[in-house]
Amino acid sequence: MTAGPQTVRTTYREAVRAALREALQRDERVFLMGEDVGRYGGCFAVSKGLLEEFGPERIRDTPLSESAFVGAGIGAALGGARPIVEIMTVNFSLLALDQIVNNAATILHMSGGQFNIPLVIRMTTGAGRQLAAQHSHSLEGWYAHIPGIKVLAPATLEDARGMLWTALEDPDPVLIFEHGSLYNMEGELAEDAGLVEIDKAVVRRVGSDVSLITYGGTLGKTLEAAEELGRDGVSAEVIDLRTLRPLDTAMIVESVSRTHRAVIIDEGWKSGSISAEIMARIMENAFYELDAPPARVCSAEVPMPYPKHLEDAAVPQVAGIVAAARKVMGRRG
Amino acid sequence: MTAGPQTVRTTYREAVRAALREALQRDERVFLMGEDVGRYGGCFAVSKGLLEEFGPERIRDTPLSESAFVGAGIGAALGGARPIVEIMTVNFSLLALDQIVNNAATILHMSGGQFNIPLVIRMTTGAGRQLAAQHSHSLEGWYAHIPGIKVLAPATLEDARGMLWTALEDPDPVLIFEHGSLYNMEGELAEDAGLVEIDKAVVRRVGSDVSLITYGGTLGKTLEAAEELGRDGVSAEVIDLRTLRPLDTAMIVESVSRTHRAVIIDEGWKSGSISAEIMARIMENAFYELDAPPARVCSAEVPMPYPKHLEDAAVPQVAGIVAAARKVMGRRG
Amino acid sequence: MERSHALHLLREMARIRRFEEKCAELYSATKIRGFLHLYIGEEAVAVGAMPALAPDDAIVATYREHGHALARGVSAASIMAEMYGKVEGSSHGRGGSMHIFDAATRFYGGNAIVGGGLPLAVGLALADKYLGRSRVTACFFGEGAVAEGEFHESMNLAALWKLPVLFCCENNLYAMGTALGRSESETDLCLKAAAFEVPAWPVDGMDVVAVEAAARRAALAVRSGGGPHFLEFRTYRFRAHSMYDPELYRDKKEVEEWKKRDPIPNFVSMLKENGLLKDEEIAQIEQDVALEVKQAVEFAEAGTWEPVEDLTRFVYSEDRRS
Amino acid sequence: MERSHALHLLREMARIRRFEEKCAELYSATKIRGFLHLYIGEEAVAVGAMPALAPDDAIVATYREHGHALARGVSAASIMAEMYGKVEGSSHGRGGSMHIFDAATRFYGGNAIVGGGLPLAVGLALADKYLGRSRVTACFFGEGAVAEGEFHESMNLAALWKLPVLFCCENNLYAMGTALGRSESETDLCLKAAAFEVPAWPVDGMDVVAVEAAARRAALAVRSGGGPHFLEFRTYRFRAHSMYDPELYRDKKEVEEWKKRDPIPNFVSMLKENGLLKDEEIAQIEQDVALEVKQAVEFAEAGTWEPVEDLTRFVYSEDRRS
Ligand SMILES: Cc1ncc(C[n+]2csc(CCOP(=O)(O)OP(=O)(O)O)c2C)c(N)n1
Ligand SMILES: Cc1ncc(C[n+]2csc(CCOP(=O)(O)OP(=O)(O)O)c2C)c(N)n1
Ligand SMILES: [Mg+2]
Ligand SMILES: [Mg+2]
Repeated sequence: MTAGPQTVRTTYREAVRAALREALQRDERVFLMGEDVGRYGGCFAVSKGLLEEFGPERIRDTPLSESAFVGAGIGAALGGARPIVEIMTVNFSLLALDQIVNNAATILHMSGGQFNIPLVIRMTTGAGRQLAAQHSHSLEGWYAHIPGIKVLAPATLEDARGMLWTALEDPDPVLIFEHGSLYNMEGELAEDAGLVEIDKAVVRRVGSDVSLITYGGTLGKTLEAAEELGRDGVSAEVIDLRTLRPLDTAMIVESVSRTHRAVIIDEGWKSGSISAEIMARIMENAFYELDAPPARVCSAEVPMPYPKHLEDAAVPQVAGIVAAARKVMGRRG
Repeated sequence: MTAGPQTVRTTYREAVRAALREALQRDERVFLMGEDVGRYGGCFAVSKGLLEEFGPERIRDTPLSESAFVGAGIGAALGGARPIVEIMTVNFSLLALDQIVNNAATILHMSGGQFNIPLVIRMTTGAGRQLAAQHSHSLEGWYAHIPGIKVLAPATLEDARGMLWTALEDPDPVLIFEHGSLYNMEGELAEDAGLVEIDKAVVRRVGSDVSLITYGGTLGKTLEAAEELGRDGVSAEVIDLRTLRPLDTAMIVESVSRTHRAVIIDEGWKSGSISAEIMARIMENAFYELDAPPARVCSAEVPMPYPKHLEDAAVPQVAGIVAAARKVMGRRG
Repeated sequence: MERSHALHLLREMARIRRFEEKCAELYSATKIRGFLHLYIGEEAVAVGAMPALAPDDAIVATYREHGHALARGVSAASIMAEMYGKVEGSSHGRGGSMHIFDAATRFYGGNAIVGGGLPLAVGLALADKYLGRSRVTACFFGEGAVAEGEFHESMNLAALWKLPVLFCCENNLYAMGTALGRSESETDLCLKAAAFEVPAWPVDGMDVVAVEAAARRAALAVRSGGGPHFLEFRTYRFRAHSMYDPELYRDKKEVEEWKKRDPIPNFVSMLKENGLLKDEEIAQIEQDVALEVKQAVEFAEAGTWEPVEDLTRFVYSEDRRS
Repeated sequence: MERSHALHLLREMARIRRFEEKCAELYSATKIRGFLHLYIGEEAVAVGAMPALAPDDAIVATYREHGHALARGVSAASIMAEMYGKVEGSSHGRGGSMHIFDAATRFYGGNAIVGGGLPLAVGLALADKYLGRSRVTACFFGEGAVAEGEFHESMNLAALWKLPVLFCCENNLYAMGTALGRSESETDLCLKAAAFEVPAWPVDGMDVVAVEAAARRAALAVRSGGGPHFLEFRTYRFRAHSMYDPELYRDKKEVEEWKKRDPIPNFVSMLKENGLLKDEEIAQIEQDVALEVKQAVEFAEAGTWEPVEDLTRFVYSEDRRS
């Protein structure tokens, strides 16, 4: 083993926090705003300690008023600040959707390029903690429909650490979706980890028989599935999309053109999910490369049920991914 | 010509109004509620005259508060009424999205089947009148992502007349999207026109070479394109989806299995549009029937520009549909 | 106050207290999962308000709704089974702690979106008025919801149309970790109601008798066509916001101060001082409640897991006629 | 009042009036398309308010914003070109009548979502306060917006954080066809502000002098750290809501009554009575304004259509550094 950079053991939560801290240190214009980001320490403890370090002007608790404080983030960005707005979870972002779609995503265009909006909005997404129908949405793929915003889904410690700064450097609104089940994920992160590219997908595992395309909360499961397939003699490539808007079509097409088969794994409800868009792009750009129709492993089309066995059944799991890949390979069970 | 039923000359607007009138006459529990549906006569004059006929309890002007009056519609449906809520345009529905997604679409499930919500929400959708970036969305395909609601898109006089009643008979929330450019469409409608099915797509033009799949505001353009293709020796079938959730996958697959080629026409922004879902369903269910990769004709991924020439360029047009179909047929220009 | 009614109030508060203490235990034992928000400390509000409502009135609540459900008459067993995620639960196990629903008692949930229930309540009342029924819809929500636009839109709609809604604001001073003074520029919540010409008054939410008196007065006004009314119940939650909350945002001392105003022992003292309550009665109540809670747990434990094949039920109605 | 300033106010009102009369004509001639909302009748509000603002203050308006843009100093030519959809327009032709933007004068639109601009104004003010700049953000909106949740959320946020926002409510009594009394249970709009402890007062919006006095007083208070202020300008639109509106909802008589309070002739009379205005000056103003409008139309006519190849510009910034 060659001597790589020094690493530290950390969690996804700590990586996001480190990114926030760095951003706050690096640029006076940056502040964090959202419900309970301060005194409470963040509903998922992400911003714990930041209030003490940076004070209430920069770690700003908001009242329960998603539309106004997201809109205020847009206005503050217009006014020269660099706000990071935290929406506790994607579920509550629906209350701010008008501001996101009709202002954040649109003002640059409506103003003929005069007013850009360097705003970062972070939110938690996804199921897996038995929070039932109103607290378990995976809407990041849905958001990716909107021109004018970018949609990021960090799935690794490195991206949790690095995407925020890149997003802050972007002149336009960037939404970052952190899957709630990732916060406790532990691993090694380079001590000097920093800024990462946000406009490229990444191959997380090289393979030659089938491309497993995923992002965010399902990356871990997909890698597990790939291992299992490997033991079975199927060489699965795993692509982490990282950014859902814009999609890195080139990498998808390149991978599928090599493997000739694809499975898309996505925690969104199947109909109208980002996985459908990926299917369409494959169809449009790599149809003649395909040896079999690609498949999708998505969430069941049901508001999330509370009981664990039903929640588990509703969202993509390793076994389902393996089964789908096998089927695409033309294998039984 | 055999003697069909008597017909009357009417417009799409009048057909919707007739449907509203009939619903109000037929069922005391039905009332219409929305901004300016009464005194003003409806922002697109759809409900003109109904206030005089049915009075202010049943034709109920609301304040500008989309979230509350949509939510009140949900509550009123829970309480045994049969409200028809009008949201002026889909653009403003974003303010009510939390109520639609987290309550209307979800309460039946969260209550374990105890409380269904027989609510109809109507709204205008689409571009074409130079209303620019905040008044020209086509989000019906986006809404179709949400389990628990149904999404209808009447494209003909018959459906404008008939879908409302069927929707009112449905025990669950139904969203009806009326494309703004259709209101003035004139044509013949059977005098006894009434209730129509809402769970089936319809073949509007039979063809054998390529399936043109569309709905709502682009049906007319697609039929024109089919005529043009016909003059050119290409026999195009035109499918009107009519209902975007649930999608009539069977009819799509059946048609594509016959024609072996497909073009999907949809006024939504391309990425993550309902056209992507249709691509995916074709891929999943009719891959081996395809002679060429299906194509999509969607809106350009830009907030709607105001000038006519740019708006025209942004949304699907006959020429673009014809060109896409020719390409799918393997023909040049 | 009649003695029997006083005993009823005490019993109801005790039911909620003991039931939720058990819930906390079961959460630690991982029998209950997801979010669990306890009502402990606030029992006087739900218990005092419910007697003002008739059987065909409606209730809309929040994710902190066990107390309301119990006081309304949803059985402890079905609530517990719901928190276990069992088919026998009040929502077929689909909803869990935050989504207790019950058609029999017109209990419309259980809503995990802050402010999300307010428009529903307006609509339920609208249906009543529209259909000519003399019913009241009581809507419970925290003071945190007052900052949400939906609160204002709902107040306005209810007032404009003179709808029979009883707005019951449970001001426990915190929205998660955010103190009222850090979320509202004007902390007198009754002034919010005044901006819509909605009659409003503050009530000591730690005093079940005061709550009941206020709720009866307001419900009567609502029922007799007086339009919506707004009650601010000043109360306090003794426990953390949810089971995840490290409570960094408030002083232990503040909590201790409020515990001195615990609605249950204070009501007990008051009754005793007035000779309305005997020690045996307290013992009896505790014994009954303990049994009820025990049986609720047994019922939940013995409950059934829904088959996975039924996963996509309840997305659309099974009976296709409305 | 200084004579020169009085003349300035008159001239500004006349500019708006004549400009918009021309717009109506051009709409009928199909030169202007989409929605067109005229400000005619309400000119005293924008014209009276603008002198209270400094060059580096910010303005947020609605779809009825030609008057504000003109009074703020956006050129008539660039507004007209915008309505023609030409590249020379204030928003490169992309926005049209409802989306006038201008960086040079810190004019942040033109927003076609009722209430949609309010949170933006709060944010602009937040940036100013956060970055230690002593600037004011003036936010114009109709009384219809007061029913939207965003109004209340924005007022609260601004007041809670003591942000320098001047809320300018243009109460023209109608939101499209909905009279204030049919959209608000409490029609005294200043009471809405009171619910957030925001100082508020009503102003005769047909009197440019009264508007200016109130705006100056409020802007000064805002600028000197007094937090947000709310002004209710009582005004009236003489024309239809938009060019599509058949005006079924109000009496011709009511309109005629209000026209007697037309801010322009009334201001002229007042000035004349006080010997501050000569007939030649009026004539001169009319002549200047006519020329300006004519040149604006010529500019727009001579403008360029954006090439279709540029369709997807302005979705993301062209310069990728923020
Ligand atoms: C719209 C929305 N935003 C945020 C949350 C997260 N959240 C859940 S409870 C809560 C605090 C609510 O406080 P309050 O309304 O006072 O009720 P309490 O919990 O004190 O009973 C928050 C912020 C939510 N559920 N919904
Ligand atoms: C959120 C939203 N809902 C509905 C509309 C449609 N609409 C446009 S203007 C208007 C009336 C607004 O009235 P008001 O705020 O009083 O402003 P005014 O037009 O009188 O200047 C309505 C309902 C809209 N643009 N935005
Ligand atoms: Mg609270
Ligand atoms: Mg108005």
